[in-house]
Amino acid sequence: MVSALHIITAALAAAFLLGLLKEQQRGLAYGITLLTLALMSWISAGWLWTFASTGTAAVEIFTAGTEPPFAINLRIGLAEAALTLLINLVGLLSALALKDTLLALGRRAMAVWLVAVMALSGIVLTRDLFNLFVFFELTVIASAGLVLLSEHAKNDGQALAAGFKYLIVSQFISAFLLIGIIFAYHATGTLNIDDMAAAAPLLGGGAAQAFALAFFLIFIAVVAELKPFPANGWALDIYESAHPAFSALFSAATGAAALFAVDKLLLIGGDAWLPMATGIGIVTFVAANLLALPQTNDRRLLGYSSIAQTGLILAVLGQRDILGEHTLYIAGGLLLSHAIAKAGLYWLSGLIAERGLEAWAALRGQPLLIFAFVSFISMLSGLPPFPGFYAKWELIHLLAGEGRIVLLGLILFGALLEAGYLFRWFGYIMKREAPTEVVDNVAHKFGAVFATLAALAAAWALSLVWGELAGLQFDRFNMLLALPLLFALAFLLLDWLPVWVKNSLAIAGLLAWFYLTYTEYDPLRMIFAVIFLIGGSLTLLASYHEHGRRIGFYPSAMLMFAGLAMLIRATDSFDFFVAWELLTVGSYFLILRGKHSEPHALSYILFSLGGAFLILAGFALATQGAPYFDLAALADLVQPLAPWVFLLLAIGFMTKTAAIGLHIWLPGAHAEAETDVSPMVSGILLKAGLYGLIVLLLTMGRQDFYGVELINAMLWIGALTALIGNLLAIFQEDAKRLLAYSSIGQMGYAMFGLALMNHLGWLMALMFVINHYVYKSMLFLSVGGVAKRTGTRQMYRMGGLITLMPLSFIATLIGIIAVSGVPPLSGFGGRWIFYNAILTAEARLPMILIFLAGPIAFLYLFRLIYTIFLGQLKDEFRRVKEAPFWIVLPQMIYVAILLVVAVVPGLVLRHVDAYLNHFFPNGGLIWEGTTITSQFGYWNPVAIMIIVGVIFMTLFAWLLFVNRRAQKVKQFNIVFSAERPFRPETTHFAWNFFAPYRKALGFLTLPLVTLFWSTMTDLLHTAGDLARRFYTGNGQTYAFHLLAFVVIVYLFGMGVRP
Amino acid sequence: MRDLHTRLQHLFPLGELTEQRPNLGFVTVPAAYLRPTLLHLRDLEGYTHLVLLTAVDWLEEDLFQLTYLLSNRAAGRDIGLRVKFPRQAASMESIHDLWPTAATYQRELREMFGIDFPGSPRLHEEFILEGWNDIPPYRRDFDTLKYARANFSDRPGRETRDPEQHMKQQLYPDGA
Amino acid sequence: MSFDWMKIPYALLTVFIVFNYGLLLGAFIQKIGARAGRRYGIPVWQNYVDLIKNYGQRTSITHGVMFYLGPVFRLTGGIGLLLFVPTIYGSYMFSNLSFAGDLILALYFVFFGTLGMALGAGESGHPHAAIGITRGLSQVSVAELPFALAVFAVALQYQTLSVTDIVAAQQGGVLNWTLFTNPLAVAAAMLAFLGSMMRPPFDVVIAPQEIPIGPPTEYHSAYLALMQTNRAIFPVAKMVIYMNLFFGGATSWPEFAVKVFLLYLFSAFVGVCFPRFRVEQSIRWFLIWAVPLGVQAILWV
Amino acid sequence: MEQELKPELQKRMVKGPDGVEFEVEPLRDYYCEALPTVQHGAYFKIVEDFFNWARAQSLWILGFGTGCGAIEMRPLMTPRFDAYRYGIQWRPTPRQANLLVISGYLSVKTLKRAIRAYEQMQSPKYVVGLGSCTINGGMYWDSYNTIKRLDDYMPVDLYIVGCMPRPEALLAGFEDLKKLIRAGKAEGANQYAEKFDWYKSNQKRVIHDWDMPDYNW
Repeated sequence: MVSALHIITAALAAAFLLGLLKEQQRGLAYGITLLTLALMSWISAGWLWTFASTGTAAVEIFTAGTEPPFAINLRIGLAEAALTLLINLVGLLSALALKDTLLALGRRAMAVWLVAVMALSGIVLTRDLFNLFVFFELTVIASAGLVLLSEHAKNDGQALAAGFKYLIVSQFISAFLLIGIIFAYHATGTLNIDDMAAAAPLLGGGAAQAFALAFFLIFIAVVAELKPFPANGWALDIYESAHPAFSALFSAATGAAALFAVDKLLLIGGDAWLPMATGIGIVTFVAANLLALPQTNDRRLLGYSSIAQTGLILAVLGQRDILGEHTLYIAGGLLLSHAIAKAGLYWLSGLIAERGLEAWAALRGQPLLIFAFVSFISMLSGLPPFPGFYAKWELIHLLAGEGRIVLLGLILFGALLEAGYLFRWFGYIMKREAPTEVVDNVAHKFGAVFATLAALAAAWALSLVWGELAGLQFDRFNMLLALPLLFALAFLLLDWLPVWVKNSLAIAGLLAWFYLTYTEYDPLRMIFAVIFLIGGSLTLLASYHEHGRRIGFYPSAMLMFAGLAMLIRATDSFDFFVAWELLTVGSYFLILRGKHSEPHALSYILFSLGGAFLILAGFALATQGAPYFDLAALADLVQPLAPWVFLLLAIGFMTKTAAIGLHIWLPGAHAEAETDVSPMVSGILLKAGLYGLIVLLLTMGRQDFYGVELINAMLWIGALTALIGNLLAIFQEDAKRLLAYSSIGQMGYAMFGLALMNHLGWLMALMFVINHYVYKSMLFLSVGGVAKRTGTRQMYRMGGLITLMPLSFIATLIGIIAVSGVPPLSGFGGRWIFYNAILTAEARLPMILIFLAGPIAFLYLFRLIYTIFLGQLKDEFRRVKEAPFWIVLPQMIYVAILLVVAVVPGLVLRHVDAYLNHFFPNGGLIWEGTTITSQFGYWNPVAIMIIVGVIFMTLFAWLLFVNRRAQKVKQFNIVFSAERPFRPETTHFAWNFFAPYRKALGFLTLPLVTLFWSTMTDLLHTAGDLARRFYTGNGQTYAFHLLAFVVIVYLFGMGVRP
Repeated sequence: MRDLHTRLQHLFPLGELTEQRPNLGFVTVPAAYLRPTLLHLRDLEGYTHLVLLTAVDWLEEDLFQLTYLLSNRAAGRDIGLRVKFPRQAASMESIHDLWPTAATYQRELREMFGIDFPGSPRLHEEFILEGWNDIPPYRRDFDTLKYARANFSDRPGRETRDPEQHMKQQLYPDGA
Repeated sequence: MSFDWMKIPYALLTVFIVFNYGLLLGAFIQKIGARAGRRYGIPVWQNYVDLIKNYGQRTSITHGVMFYLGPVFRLTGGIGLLLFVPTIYGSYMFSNLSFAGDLILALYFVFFGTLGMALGAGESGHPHAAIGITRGLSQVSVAELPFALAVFAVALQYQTLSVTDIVAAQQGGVLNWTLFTNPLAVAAAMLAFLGSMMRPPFDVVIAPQEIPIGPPTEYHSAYLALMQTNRAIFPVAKMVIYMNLFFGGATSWPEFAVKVFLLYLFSAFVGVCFPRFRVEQSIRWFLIWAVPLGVQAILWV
Repeated sequence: MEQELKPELQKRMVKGPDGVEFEVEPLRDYYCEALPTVQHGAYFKIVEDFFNWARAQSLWILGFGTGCGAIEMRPLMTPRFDAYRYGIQWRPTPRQANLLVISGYLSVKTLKRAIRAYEQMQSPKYVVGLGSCTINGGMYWDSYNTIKRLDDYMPVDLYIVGCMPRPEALLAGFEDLKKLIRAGKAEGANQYAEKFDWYKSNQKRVIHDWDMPDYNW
């Protein structure tokens, strides 16, 4: 085994060797540099392998062959090995990315580079305080040098200024460090970190005071290296101005090294210093993310994000007293994902010409790079399956276990902010105007591309590793290897195939999965399984109408379906949450595909992540420190915890069902999505939220929250959602928006039914689940088909399409009859059960809202079918054809399903009904023959169908007989008060259809909620903007910041100490 | 009335004032002075309301006469301005910018008398008649009887009497 | 309760009786309205003549399939509504086809005809039809609310949704009627009743003077005849529901005749006394006067 | 003399959402081009008589006042005359009316509307001319824009003389019309269909800007 010392020696030797070379032999010099870095990486890789495989203890290396304190000792353990490997690899890859610059600058620059990398490794390895100082000095000087050198790349003086500021500030830092070390040495008589750690507690009296001060100085100095808020202006200037490849090193490697140094120091200081670390860390995390919000310069934004991540990890280190042996896992996970993602993003930014965030739209032509970007930002936002996810999961659980709720909240809040600006950025990439210079000459920038892809590979490799680790830890299967997820990821590799192949594969996959698992589901889950899998494949039929490749559609869609499939099989909190995150992300990518969906997709992902974080917090609270728990165990929770958990989870799920107040993301997201995506996200995805609520209510049931019966609150929310959703729907001019709002209303009904907490209420909710899936998918498809043909979604611009698109018309007609609950179609069953259900409910007032909501549904439904298919046909649509076959086919299938469900609802319901008896023993239905009897009333669907059919047919025949000679006339043959219609546009009464209604009840539709949320985001942005004023760009100011920071921390930290 | 007339005469070359009633008079204005007079009356004399705008066809003098009847609501007075101009290529300055309602009158006059008001909005759209294809029907040289005979068939057996003679015979058959 | 073939002729008999009664009743009410205006009014058989006349029209036009089906939907709605509720309490003959469903079925089947009619009128392409429909839907959406609340209250009161049982619970003395046992619900329901009868002050839907005459603008000849037939049957069917829910139902045809007549008279009476509301006015009116009553009703049951 | 079509009736090229251009010819695409045909009554005479009796007993007048005579119609609805008791009532839409009362002089402009209204009524339909203006122009005998003989333009079943006829005269006239209908002599609609070209030529002779299909269904 090569001694770790050679990591340092190799670098030094090589640097020296470079000095001997001629100025001309740059190629050779560059080769040597790369070789050395490779060697260093290889060494640490070797150590890492040893430790990981054999798990041997850390190894001490004594430089001068004698023990400390007479000599310096290095130590290499698992952590050290991993970090050095990280540092050296980043160094190597950055060097690759820096190729042009380095070659231009010559061997000196390469030497400096080597020294920098070496110094960073040294910081990690050394166990000697003074040695630490030396390495820090080396790092500072080397970094400053590199910054100044990278001025060569772009002569705008920025880099010069940045480097200079850096020097100023780091002089302060080294001063603190040095003084601190001297005093510490004076107090303890040793420079070895471990000895000092041993000695420190023994000190007493004045010595202890002095040592405390000394340690404070050391600590603050090293912390200052982490660019804590607000003493970090200089760092941002570096991030912004230096060459991206260097920024990668600066962000990933330097950050990692300094963090590890802090970790070492905390050994000396002991637990007493942890709160300070936590405080600085969390403040930095939140503040930096807040500051990043209004950023428009990509590198500066990344800088803020790096600072934030470092802060988060610092906070984690500060929590080591409760994290215990998990610290390495958590901090490591966060650190590595941060380092890799940041390095990758910086290298990527090397490919982008301009510095605006929109400029990244240049990536659009490059699926691979896009994928890399997505992986990186998912990594940073801690989404599965990346290490950050596991880390966050465990961190939150442990914090919750210890009741550190505030910290937990702050972390989640900061994480939400970060996800906010990262995904907004992604939205820009996918949707904004691509700049003139598109990234196509990747060949030139080989280094950067290679580095990026390496980072990508590392990212996925790490997620595999962390999955395994998690597996070992909680003795469970590696989540990344779950079959559905693998299947979804497989589509990344198959994306070059034509659509119809991928579509068939996808459908086959869904059906196969259903076939594999259908035995596991109880009737309740079976409903959702059928909707998610069978229903999903039905909806996918519509995707056959697309041509070409449709890059990116299938991975996203299948990711969502994978999440759904895993959701219903999840039995414990971890699986459930993973599935939840997966389907959220997948659906986000799906929604983002829509033409104008950028802002809506963003608000969708933000609301969903916010909800997800609430769920995470809820689970964490519920587990009380255990890494995860069986969902059924929710039932065992007791006061005072239970209501909080219930609240968190309920709100979390309601973000998905778009309950009133959390609904503003839905209309845009569903309306702007592609034709075949809308039914997926509306008909299928919404059910995930309902499923969550069902699981929640099944286990936790009624909760009393400070005297408020939460179920009743939910009842009200459901009713209000139903009313407002329907009311808003009738004022929409955009057909798909109308349907989206109606979905909100329908979800309100379902929530209402669940919240009734009685047998029939649940039966109704489940019936709604089925019906809503069928008719909403159908309506979205038919409206989508019409929009496809007519090229507009504005209903008043259509009209009279019934003769041109008869099938779409039939689908819509059946659909609206079913939605409105008019007999004899299936919607009536839901209404009937609903009436029977409310008769046994305690709360009666919410019914008023529901009763009002019911008839209002008629208004928008009639508007939908009239303004599109009836009325006057317009000039330009006279030759419109029926919707494409593949869009019509599923609609016809749905029609068939609806009719069947209408005649024999027992087909599905009676099983569910029987199953519900486990939970609500009384109040079930009696199924005798074709009659369905409740304790209040009865209903015979078959009889109804027959009677209505017979009467209808008889009368129809009679009319045909007496009216056989009817003359078919055309659209303008109407009695127009003896005038002649002028143009169809002026004859088709469609725009602002319900004007009188607006006069009467319009006041209920004020966009208060939207106002509220927009105000929120505005406040955040303003806060960020104000804080940004803080960074004047003036070196002295920055120096002052640093001092002020030190003083403040001192007052806070030491002031409160005895 | 009189004093108004005298006041106006100082400003514009007006014709004689014919006083219908103490609070209603008519004066003749040269076409060139119509606009200033109207403006003066509207803005300084308080004649803010254009009551009507009509035309008279003086076939014998070969003139058209337009009558602009203005009203001073406050004072309860009306004054009519008469403008005369030749029938050939009859055209008059439009005053729709002074009184928007004038545009409608001018459309009617355009249709019924064929008087042109350049610049008046929607002047050439049909106003009352649909598809009229003869000289404007209110011109006195348009023979409505001839036109009616030509276009609308009579019902045979209808005889037309002179009302005066007819009533005489009815009431005083003995011719006393 | 279940089906047997004998029910079919009985049901037809009910339809026949109600149809004739409805035609005559309509004429009577019109006569009364005329008398209120010091007129003699139409002859009582006028509705028959009009009906025959319209069936006798020689020509007719059609705007399309839905236009053709509209009246069929409408009349199906009327007849279905009539047949889904028992007409005469305790009589097997006139329990009709109520085995098919309970009160809820009837309440939702009301919309069957409305919807079909709306679609048919919609396809005629006449703007007035669409305007009339928007007015009608807007108005009914709120007018139904107090009625729904009242029904909810009644169902809570008797703990059943079966019309027969509700009527049974009201037997034995006038004081057992819902009218006296739950006056608030009845009050709310009767106000809703006004809204659903298409008479002033809530007839802005078909306001002949402004949007001649709303949805049926384009309908004529046989279509119109079907709709007239429905005009005879549908109100009676609706009033049968009211009678059964609130006024103790009817145990014999004479009682039926009287009760329905009085109900109809009520709406006619209000109709001749009040002018017409605009849509938003009637919506506000229902929200302010009728809904609170309904709320009281469901709270105090 | 023929004038050119109104702009909204002229052929126009339209580009569909799929970018394909095509021609729209309003008179063909927006209006039914079929012409009226002679409608025979029921096969059995007795049935037809029965229908005729019913038609006679329910006269639905189109609420469309063309001249000063419109004033004379209103009193019929009032308590003093109360035409309703004779089975007479007013309908707001031609589709449902079967009696068109031309109440007084008919200017060419109104004639156009009257023709549309008449053609939109369903047969059998009846026309009653009210007052001397509809008979021979009356006091408008030399007017430049009122027609003088209504029956040149649409088949008139009955004239009610007078200028103006009083409501009583109207009632009497309607009673006579009923007799005609019952006798099966009121076949105006079929007459219109038979002599369609003649009627059309008359109409087009006075309506110079003919801007509608030949038959307004």
